[in-house]
Amino acid sequence: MNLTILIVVPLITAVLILLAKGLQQIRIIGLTGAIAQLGLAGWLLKSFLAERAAGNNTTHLFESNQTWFKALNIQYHIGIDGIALAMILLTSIIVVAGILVSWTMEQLSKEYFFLLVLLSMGAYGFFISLDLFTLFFFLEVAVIPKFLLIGIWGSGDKTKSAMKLALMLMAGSALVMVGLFGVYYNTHTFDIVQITQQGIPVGVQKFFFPFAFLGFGVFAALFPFHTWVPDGHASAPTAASMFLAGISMKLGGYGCLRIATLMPDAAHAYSWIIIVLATIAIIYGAFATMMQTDLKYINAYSSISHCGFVILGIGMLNKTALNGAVIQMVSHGLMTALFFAAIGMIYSRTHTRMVAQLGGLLKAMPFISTVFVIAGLCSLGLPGLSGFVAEMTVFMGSWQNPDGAYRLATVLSGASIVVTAVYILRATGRTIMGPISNEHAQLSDASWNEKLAAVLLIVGILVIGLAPFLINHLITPSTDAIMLQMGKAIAVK
Amino acid sequence: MINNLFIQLRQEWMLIAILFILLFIKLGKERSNENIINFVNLALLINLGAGFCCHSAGELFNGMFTTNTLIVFEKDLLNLAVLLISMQSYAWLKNSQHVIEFYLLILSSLLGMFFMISSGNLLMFYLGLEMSTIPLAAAANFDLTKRKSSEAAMKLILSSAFSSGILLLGISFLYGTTGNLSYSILTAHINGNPLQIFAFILLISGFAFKISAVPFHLWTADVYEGAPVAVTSFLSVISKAAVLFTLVNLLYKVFTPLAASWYWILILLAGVTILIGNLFAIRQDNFKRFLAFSSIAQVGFILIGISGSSQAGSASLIYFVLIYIFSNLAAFGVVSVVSALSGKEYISDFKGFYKTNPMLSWVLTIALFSLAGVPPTAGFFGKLFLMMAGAAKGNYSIIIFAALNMVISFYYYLRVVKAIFMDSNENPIQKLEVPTVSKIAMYICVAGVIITGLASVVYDYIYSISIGL
Amino acid sequence: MSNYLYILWIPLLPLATFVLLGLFGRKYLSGIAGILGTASLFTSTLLSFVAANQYFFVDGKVNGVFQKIVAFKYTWLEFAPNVSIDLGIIVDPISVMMLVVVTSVSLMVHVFSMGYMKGEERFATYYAFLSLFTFSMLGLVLSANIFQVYMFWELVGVSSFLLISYYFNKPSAVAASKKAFIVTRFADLGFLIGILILGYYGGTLDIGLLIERFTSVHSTQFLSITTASFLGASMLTWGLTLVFIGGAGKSAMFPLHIWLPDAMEGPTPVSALIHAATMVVAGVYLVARMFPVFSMDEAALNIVTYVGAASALFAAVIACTQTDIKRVLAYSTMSQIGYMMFALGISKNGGENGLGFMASMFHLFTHAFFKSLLFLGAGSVIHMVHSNEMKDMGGLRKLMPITHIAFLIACLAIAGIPPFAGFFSKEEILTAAFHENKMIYGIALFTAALTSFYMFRLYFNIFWSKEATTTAHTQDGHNVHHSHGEGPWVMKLPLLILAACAVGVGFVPFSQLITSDGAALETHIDMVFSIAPVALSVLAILLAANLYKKQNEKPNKVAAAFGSFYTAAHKRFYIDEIYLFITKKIIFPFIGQPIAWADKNIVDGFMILLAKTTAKISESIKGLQSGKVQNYALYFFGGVAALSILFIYLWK
Amino acid sequence: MQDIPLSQILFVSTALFFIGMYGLFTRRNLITMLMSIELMLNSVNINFVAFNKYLFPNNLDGLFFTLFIITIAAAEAAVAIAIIINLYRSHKSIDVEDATEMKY
Amino acid sequence: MNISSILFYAIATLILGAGILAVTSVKIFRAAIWLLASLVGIAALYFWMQVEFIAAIQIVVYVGGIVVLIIFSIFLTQHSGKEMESPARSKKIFSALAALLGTAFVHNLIVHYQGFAFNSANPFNPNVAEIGTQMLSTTSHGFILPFEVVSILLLAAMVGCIVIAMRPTNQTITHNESNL
Repeated sequence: MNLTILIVVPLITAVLILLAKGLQQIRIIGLTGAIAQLGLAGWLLKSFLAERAAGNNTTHLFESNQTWFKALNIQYHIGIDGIALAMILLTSIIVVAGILVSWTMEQLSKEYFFLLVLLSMGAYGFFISLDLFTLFFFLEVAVIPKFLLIGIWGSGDKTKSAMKLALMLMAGSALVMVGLFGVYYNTHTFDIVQITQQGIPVGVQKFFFPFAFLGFGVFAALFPFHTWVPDGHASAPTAASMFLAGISMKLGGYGCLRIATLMPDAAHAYSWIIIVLATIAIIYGAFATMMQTDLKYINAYSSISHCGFVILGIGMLNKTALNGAVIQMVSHGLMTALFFAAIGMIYSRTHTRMVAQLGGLLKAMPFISTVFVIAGLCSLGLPGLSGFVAEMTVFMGSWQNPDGAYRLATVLSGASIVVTAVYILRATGRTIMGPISNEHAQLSDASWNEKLAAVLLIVGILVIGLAPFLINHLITPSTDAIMLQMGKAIAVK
Repeated sequence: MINNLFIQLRQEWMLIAILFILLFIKLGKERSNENIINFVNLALLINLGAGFCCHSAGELFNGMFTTNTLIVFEKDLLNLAVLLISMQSYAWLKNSQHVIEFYLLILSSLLGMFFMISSGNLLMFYLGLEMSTIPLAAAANFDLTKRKSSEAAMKLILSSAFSSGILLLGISFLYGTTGNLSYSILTAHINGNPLQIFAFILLISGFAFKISAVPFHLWTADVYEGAPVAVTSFLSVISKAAVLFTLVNLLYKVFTPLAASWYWILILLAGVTILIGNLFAIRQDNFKRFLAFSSIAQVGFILIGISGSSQAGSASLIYFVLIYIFSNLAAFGVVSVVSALSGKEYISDFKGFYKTNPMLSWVLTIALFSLAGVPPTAGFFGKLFLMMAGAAKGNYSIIIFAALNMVISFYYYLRVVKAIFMDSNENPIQKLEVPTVSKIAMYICVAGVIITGLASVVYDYIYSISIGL
Repeated sequence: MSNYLYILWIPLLPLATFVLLGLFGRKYLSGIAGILGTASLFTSTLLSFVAANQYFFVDGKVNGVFQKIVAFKYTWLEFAPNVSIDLGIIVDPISVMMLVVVTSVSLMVHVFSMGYMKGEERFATYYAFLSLFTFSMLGLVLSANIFQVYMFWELVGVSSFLLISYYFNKPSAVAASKKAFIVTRFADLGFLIGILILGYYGGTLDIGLLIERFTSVHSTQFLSITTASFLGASMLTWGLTLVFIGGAGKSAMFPLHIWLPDAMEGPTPVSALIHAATMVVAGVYLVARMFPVFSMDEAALNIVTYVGAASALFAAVIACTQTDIKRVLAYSTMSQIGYMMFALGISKNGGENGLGFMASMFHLFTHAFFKSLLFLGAGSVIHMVHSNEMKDMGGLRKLMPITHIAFLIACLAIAGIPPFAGFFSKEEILTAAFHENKMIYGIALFTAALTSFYMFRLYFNIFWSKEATTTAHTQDGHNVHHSHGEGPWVMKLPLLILAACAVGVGFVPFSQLITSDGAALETHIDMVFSIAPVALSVLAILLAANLYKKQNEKPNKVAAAFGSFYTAAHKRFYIDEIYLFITKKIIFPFIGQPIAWADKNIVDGFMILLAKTTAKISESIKGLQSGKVQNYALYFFGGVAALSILFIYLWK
Repeated sequence: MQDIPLSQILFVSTALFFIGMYGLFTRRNLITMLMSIELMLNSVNINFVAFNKYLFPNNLDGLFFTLFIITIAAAEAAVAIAIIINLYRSHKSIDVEDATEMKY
Repeated sequence: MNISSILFYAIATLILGAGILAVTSVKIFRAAIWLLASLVGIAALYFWMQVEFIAAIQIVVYVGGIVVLIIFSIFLTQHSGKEMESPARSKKIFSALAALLGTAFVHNLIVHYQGFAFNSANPFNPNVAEIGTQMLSTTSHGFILPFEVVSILLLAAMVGCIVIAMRPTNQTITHNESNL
């Protein structure tokens, strides 16, 4: 099958939305498109596994490679490995959920759904690209919709947050651009596959790795470039927050992963820096979260902490840790999306996100509260939910590294699970439990679309949490290939 | 010979014909402005076709006039741009009592550019340059009643006269040191001795003045602000483009012996230009002024591209100019419509613009995104390819510098978008009745902005016809 | 090797119940939730008895030694080749014993709750959580993989959290649940790192393999882990200690015990199940499970011993001063678990020296019954009095005879009076202690005395003391005793059954069945030896009777005599205050807030500063664009001059 | 006349050029600024003619260049003066300092 | 030191002196007259260089055209004899320095350039006839194209002037045409 369809479907959806009349049509079109995409992703998974079962062990499946800009040797080269596929599945789930939760978006609904779909298109394109140029292209495609979504439909100091987010992400992509140029002029191609085959001179790697990695790091909320995360998430409308945390922060993680595999020597040389930054992000994010009083800020800061695990896993540069990083990306995507969905539902009813002003919601809205608790438990790593699998894999992976400093980093990151427990339980205890205020007592519980969205995400979380071997089977061959290739690259030097 | 005279000079002939027809119309009885405008637009369209009609290369008047596919293409770009401008300023032209004169000036200036682009000789180059400048200075004054307009015209004519003085000094020294004026022979005599370098620097300064590179840019903002929108867009897009084409031609063909020095000159100019342009653009509230500084910053990026001095370098330049025509003219189109119909020219007036004029808002937004270089608009590709061409030299410090400056530029472009979509305004610009012609022009621009980037054939074609060092 | 796969159903049935009730309980099954839960659990109980029977008396023993049988194994998550989390079922003496304990106690609690929780709004949810807990606990005891232990460990913690905070709109309950979870989580961190260490050096997470590799002195794994050292202690010590910290957290060992008393905020049957019989002994079980490895490392064992002993004594002292009956029970639990711990600590692996191990398990077994009985008894008391405070009770023996009898039996059992169950297990422990370590023996003896004292203080305060009719009024004033009787039969029945157990289980030939190495162990109760402890207990009981049988001023006098020590004990030696101080006064203000502040002002501030600086610069250079065309010409000239000088003179 | 070296003529032209530039910088009256510019252009003319005569007599490039410069200078002057007069109409002054509405 | 060199120095002094006065004198009308003088001096220099044709053009266009134009515009915009406000001293000094240094710099470049040291042997005496033929020839060094182009340029300039300075500046245009 040709993967381009993954971009085409959202594109068509977007166009149809532009042509549609009235909220009803628009949202139905949007939902249909999203579901179609979800179906596609599922089918993709099926055929992917079929291929693998048939013994097709090439790193990337469903490759197709057209020349785009012949003069500059820029290819439109697409293909997926297990990791990309996992990301695509994640994206498609979150898109459906996001469209469901914004079902009743009245204000400028056409533009709203259009931008959502556009953003998702960028993500899909990003994940299927095997060419750094297209990768970069789609990376930036996904930025501007965020700016508009936050700036137009956001809450609070929305324009400022939107501007900060857009500028920081653009700065990130500018850094990425520099890195990509470096790669291009030392390999004369943007094609990831070719580059991995021919390798990059060590000196070049050492010079350009920081640019590319930090550039993507900005997207992945790498300390200290994370400051767009809290404001951005807090100001964004619910669906946008879900997309932001669930999808676009994953762009960063995925990019970091790819860069690390493209420049293995540099990755090894700088891994200690990466790990230091990641560890800081984990601890720092956790403690910062502990001090927040706004639910969205709590979740945003916890995202910083959780994405730290992704970077940590990548920085450890061994197979298990990489697995962990990938699983953590997926898990965190689902979990945060779920969390934001719950917060959005609460906010839309109580019109406040302040922990102090809430309480005892379990009485008034049991479903939403349950969703909230599940998201919380997932985030503090309860076995049976995806968070546990991801974090444990990262820990196991990073412990493989006998170096004392790395051990210390692991232990410190491990300590964050306690802090996580603290802030999650504080939030839950004060919003879901405790006495309920009278004006909140009469509020209604989730509507069908919200329920559907939540259930969708929860199913995802449970599947990973209860049957991690599935996702493990999916991504392990890819991580194996990556480690093998990196090993080769190191050996060559 | 005669045959060539017609084939190779076809675009120029067309323009001259239009000029004279306009003159006769002027001398004849009154015609309604609409007819005149439509006639000119039609004629320009024909001329555009004429550009594409048949392939021609060669030189006339032993080298005073040279042409080839690339040059024809460049002329076509300029022609297209003029067409778009005249379509967009429909609303403004309809009510001015000097339509014919305006067209006479604009078109003769365009003619001058044509001769400048295909000049094979410093004399022709100088003539073309002056011919493209002097009428514009007059045209800049066309809002006869506006104080700003005459001030702008004054500033333009004086500084351009000064710059042409400098330029001439340079040319004279070149002549003195080489004894020749025609490019083909010039190159052989260029041996970077101090006087020649000095002459070259004078020459480059003249160019830098026309493309408004820092520190020769100071006239730009004032003139842009004061002049009528049509003239402003003409200045910002067309005259810049023409001079850039000529510059590349000179640098790559004639001054090859000095490549080492002009690379660094370009890099220096580029760095300063980007920085200063951005820093000033941040603070502007007048839309034309804002676009002026943004275009200055753009020129910086263009210079980086040129400095690559490879085939990719010139290709990316032409490609970017094409994109720049579309995006900048889309922006100016909206501005000109708004200022013609509501007289508002300030960014702060555009607050809440989306509520009243969604179509114009989207056009403006897409244009700004393209200027900022955001995918999927073509500006992304244009800017990226310029930077790539520059990076080919392996001098990454300037690339990093430019990349960081891109962030600043994002800030001020997004600022406008913010004003349009997000800021509230108690009395926004009322709903505007955009003339169909202008609408068509804007749609063309938007289509160009979208297609030019994604459809790689455009770039590949340009690359195939463009020249390297 | 016969098939034990049906054991899989023992945990799965409660799980099914949980899912069923969790999804549809609120709406549809509210009525029959109790029946449903109880029924499914009854089945599991039967199965576990079947299993026990089959294992102990049919085919568990192969030439005199009970085998470790891995009945089921599924690779759940593979980290690296042969390093993986396997969901498995191990069948060996202690796991089977725990199966029996957990299922039967849980069954009792299920039954009891049908009466106790009657009319609760979230009745179904309650049973769902109860089933979830049972499932997790069973999964824990059946684990063959140390990471599986950790998983169910966490699950147990969460279900305990959910059950404690069952009365979710009661702030104290919420606080208690949070405290319980966070403290245990903190301990679990140790456990996790311990697992990482052991797993890394052992090259596997499978308990059987780990034991095999770490107990053979010449295996590469053993050498590597013992040679590698950190801060002077070998990695083996570190690993085991950290694992033990995990256990200590769950088993409320000093100083990680603070959550246990507060956990009494939960419904009393829950306390009976979780905080008396099952979850709190998980720590002991964990150490027992890893015991062969522990026995390879003296240092770790010593830590176990002294922590256990300290906790036992410490808790007993506090228990004497508490007035909330559930808190008294909680501290007594802690003290008993301390017993089990140091019993393990002083034990050796295998043979005669394995007495401690066996004794500890035995005590775990007996304690489960009489302690849950105590809690259920307290439950029915509270159910009648609607209060936890001793001062609201007294003279209840007439009003609730069955509870009275059951409670008395339990007290005797825990006091170690023959022939009640507690006597036997305690005797074994004391014997072991006596042989291994005299000092521990002393502590144990004293603790035993204290135990009998506070238990009977409790007993007399509830059932004797002041006369019921006069003091039957609770805060709300109306006479509650006659509001309803002793409760429905579903509440009485468990009491009776458990009372029977409290008498009977002492006679189980434990040493034949459950020992450190699976081989039977010859033990005999030495009458002479047991004189001392029994006598002490009796004296303590008499003292308690003297003080509390009739309402009088003596207790206060005694308290006054102890003075500040009494106050300290009453205030639980201020451990909670210390914790509060550390969290509220150190971590929040000195770590949390600074970081939050820094993020707002330094990290983010830097970004904002960049923007501001840019704006400032652009403001400051606006003079360049002066509007005077002459200056423009000047700058032009300047540019030319600069370029010329640069490129003609400097740029050679 | 051969004993006057080229460099001296060039000196005259150069000096004249910078005199004109000085005028441009200092004069505030637009017309006088224009005059200064004329001086600059003339100096360039001198250059061309001198080069043509002294160095490259074989053809007349420099001479023709001068011719065209003169013509264009005339045109430029005409337009400039027209603009100045228009400015005078609107500003009632031809002082360059008065025409600084647009700045920053 | 022969007559021609004396003549040259005289002309040079005239040009430069008149030029300096033209850019410094405080009375605008005098400034115009000094400009005229300087331009005449330049014409004289052309005569001295025996390029009479250029000299003639110089006289006709500049003296006859531009200066007159300028003087007219002065009449239009200024009342003669009124002194012009002088610029700030600092600016004066700076500009003077700039001009001096510039002169020194360029002259230094010129004198160090060997190419100017020796003059070409061939004589240089173009007569009007060949100038005319070359002007209109299309062969090598023929200037027909620039000639045509410049005519269009003048046309455009004329149009511009008409529009901008409508009624009062008709004479501008007539002068323009006289240049052709």
